[in-house]
Amino acid sequence: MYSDKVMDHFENPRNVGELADASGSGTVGNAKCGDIMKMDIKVEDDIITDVKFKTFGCCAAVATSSMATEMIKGKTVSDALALTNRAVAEALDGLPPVKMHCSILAEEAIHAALEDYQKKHPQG
Amino acid sequence: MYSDKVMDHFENPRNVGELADASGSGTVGNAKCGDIMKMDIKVEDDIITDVKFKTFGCCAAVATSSMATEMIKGKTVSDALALTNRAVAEALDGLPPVKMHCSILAEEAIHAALEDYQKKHPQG
Amino acid sequence: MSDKRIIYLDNAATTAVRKEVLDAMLPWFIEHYGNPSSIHSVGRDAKRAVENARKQVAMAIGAQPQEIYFTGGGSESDNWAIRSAAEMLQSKGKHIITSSVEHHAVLHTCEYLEKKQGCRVTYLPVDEDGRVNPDDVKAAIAEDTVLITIMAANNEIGTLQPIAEIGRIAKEAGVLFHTDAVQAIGAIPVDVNEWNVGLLSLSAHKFHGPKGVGALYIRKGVRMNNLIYGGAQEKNLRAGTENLASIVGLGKAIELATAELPAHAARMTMLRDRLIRGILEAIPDVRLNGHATQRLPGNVNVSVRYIEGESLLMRLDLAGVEASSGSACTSGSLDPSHVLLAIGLPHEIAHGSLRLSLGNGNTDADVDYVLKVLPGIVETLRAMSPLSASNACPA
Amino acid sequence: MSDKRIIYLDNAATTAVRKEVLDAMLPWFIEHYGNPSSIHSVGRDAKRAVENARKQVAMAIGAQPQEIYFTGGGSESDNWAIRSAAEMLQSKGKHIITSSVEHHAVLHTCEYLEKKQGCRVTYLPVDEDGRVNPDDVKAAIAEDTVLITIMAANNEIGTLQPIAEIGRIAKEAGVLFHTDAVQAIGAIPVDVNEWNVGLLSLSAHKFHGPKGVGALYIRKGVRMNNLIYGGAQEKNLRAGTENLASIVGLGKAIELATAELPAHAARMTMLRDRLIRGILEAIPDVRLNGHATQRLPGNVNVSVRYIEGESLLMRLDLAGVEASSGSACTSGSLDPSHVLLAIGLPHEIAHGSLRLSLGNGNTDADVDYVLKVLPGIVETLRAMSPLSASNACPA
Ligand SMILES: Cc1ncc(COP(=O)(O)O)c(C=O)c1O
Ligand SMILES: Cc1ncc(COP(=O)(O)O)c(C=O)c1O
Repeated sequence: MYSDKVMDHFENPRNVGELADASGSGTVGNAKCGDIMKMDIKVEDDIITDVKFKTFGCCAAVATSSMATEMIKGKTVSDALALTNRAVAEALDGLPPVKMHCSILAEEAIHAALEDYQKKHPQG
Repeated sequence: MYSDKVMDHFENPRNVGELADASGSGTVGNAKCGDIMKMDIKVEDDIITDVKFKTFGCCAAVATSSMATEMIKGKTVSDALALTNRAVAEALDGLPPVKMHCSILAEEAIHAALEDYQKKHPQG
Repeated sequence: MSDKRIIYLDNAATTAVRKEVLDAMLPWFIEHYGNPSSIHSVGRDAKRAVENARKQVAMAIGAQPQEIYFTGGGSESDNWAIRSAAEMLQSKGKHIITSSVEHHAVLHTCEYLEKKQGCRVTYLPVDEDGRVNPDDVKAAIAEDTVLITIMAANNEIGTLQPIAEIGRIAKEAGVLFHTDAVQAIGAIPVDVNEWNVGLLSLSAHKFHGPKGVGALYIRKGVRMNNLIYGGAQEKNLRAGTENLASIVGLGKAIELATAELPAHAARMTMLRDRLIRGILEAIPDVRLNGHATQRLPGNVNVSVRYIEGESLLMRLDLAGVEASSGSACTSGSLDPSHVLLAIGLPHEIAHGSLRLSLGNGNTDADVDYVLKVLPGIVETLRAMSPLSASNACPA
Repeated sequence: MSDKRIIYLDNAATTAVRKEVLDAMLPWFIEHYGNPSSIHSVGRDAKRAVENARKQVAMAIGAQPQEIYFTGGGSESDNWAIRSAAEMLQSKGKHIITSSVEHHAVLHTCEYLEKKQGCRVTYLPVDEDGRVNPDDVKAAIAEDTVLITIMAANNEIGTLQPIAEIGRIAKEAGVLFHTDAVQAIGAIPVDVNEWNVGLLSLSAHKFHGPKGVGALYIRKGVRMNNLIYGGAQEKNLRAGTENLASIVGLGKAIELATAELPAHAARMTMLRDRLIRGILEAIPDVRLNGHATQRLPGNVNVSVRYIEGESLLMRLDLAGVEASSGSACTSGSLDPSHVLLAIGLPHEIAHGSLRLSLGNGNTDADVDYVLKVLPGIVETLRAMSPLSASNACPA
């Protein structure tokens, strides 16, 4: 059902945790639907230098969170904003159709964190 | 499905054939329903001294014909008339419910032959 | 039971499971036994096995795997196809076209829809060989026709229907077409696209697979509702924990049957024709039922005048030959087969019919044996029959 | 696949076939394979095997053999029972009483009848332990009530229903009573007369029999129509060539399960209670779902706050423990189990539930192993969860 990549990111999720000194932070989803993702990002000179996540959700939710953090680390804010859920799913060698909503959640979490950053740093 | 007695009478039917000098003869059933029985009886001094049958029909029809001929041979006409389909079925250690109609046919065939005899020998 | 020789010639009723098929099934009872809907590894193993079988079935009939839905057998597939079509399309109409020689799984479902759901059903007649005339199908299509259901091959007399022609007519008219291919799989080439069918029923135990498992092919785009509601199995369309081992067996059996079809059919046809010729030559007053050439490779069906089917069967059984008759008298009905009546046989002749259906296990020696014992049995039974050429039917 | 230890704790989903059961089935694939409806000796052999299994099933539930009808599994039995009752009794009324914690095979059939056949369905609530109140059943009975269908034991949370009491109420009111006993067989004593049921569903694969075969008990006198029309099998009420080997397996499995019930249930209860106690002691913020004592001997169902069920399952799976969750997210629905919601759990807690269901194969060592690995897994998942005691539900 899940690709090896999904299972790898589920078993060994990258960048789990929180950032005490986050530049931006976003939480999306809700427990009612069974998925919550929280992303903390640290931005320095328009570059995402660190990112951490916490996820309440299924395998796919955990794996997409993990993959998404890897994909935006070191990227500019605008590059990170351009990351699509499809790209995350593809980087994981695909997701079962019923799990595609998890990748959308990851995209939304990144956007929420970046928007929070932009709100707090309007000049950025 | 069939008792050993039924199978024995089916495999080795008693009294198959016709009587050239029958005192009475009866045919019942019809090919449409899949069962025809013909009984020939020879009556001497009110005793059934010989009986033969021919049957077009299933195992149960053959076996009940055969058993019925055995049961009336040597009997008086009135004893033979008293033979019921139930008695024939019992003598065969029973018949499947859907096959009880075959035993009724045997009773009817005997009655038809005896009635034919009585018609031909009104003084008998 | 004695160890006398048994010659099984009732392969149209059911077949022995092949060794390769049972071998394929065995790991899925004790060693692997997961519920294919479970997401843990034991469940995923099972799921893979089910999906592999789905591919095998699809491949065999020229379909896509996602068009194959597993069921509990041919009867369920037939019931499901017909009831779903009637229910889903009722806003379009309530007219169904079928034939008078269908299996009871089709006929009795149609009768149910007629009696209880207000459907109108046309039962097309067949010719003396048991064939439906495609022109009759065309002529029967009305404004409100929602389904045509005609079997690919008849289970009693073996006659093949002109399915591709009927499929073309259905397609032109835009009417959903279902075929009961239960007897066709493994016997003749089956291709859902050449036949233009929307729905197709099959059942594993007719081609040396296990009993109690079948499939319904549902062409992409055909809207269905459930016959069995419940869990989300089979894309929500057929509830019930997947019949894992049996589904694996179905997959293997259809793969083998399809791979071996040309050689198998040729061998069956040869045995069949020897049997038919031998019987017709050795026994007077016998007729072949069904089409001489447009018939299942393994089907022999003859009517033996003046004797009754069950007696014939039981005598053959005592001689070690397992066959079947056209007389449904064990079911409590006194009527002979509706198929034999539909091809125009009078009752008394229909009652005396015999079906010998060949399968993988049969050989030339079996044919020889039948040809050796059958004439004597017929003679014995005729000697005790009140019917004869001079006194055929005292009805 | 690695040869790591696998601990199967998903016996409520399906069970491994027992060796004795498979051994009983094996002769009926290749050696004996007749169609039980055929009248020749090969068919009669098969028929005897089917009738023997019918006796075994009858014996196990206190019924008469002629009241047992074989089906393709629990879902088919449920669908058949409910649809037949609704159709046969529609002149009397169109009201059905059921509960909100039934299996989908019951619930979705009721929904179908509501939406498509104009039935009125009362879905009775349950208390926090998942029990139906018999008084509610009584109060719900109306003039036009034709069927009460309440399960004997819940498949998710294991709660046993007061079936005998409900049966008495149904009997007094003269309303037909069906129970889905799929989870009950082999786990608790089942007696159709003590329970006063008119119809009862069961499925072999839940008690170490094969998948794809079940039965419906139909009390003498209950009038039925078919779900599957066709041949005359099962006294004309369920068409389809009998699933010979599987029916034999069902018979053997239910015979064994019933004979061993007291000892088996005692052992399961002991393992279950150790597991429950161990989990509640070792892990904070965990609750037991279902009734503490009126529950299936093999059922453990807990909600683990702040983490989600599938992740928990998959981590357990990686550790070799095969379990199940109350989250139906693989089916594409985002809703957690209707049963957990019915007992009043909020969504976010329902999402984090875990079912461990014990079977024949489980031992004390399995319980020890789960108690060893589960706390660490929960800790890991909680460490990556944005939820916590202080931040429970940012809905
Ligand atoms: C309570 C209950 N009813 C019905 C079913 C359906 O049984 P089956 O999967 O055999 O169709 C199940 C199990 O899946 C069940 O647990
Ligand atoms: C033509 C045809 N259709 C349907 C069926 C029913 O299949 P099953 O017995 O698998 O339900 C059969 C055989 O019994 C058949 O020969």
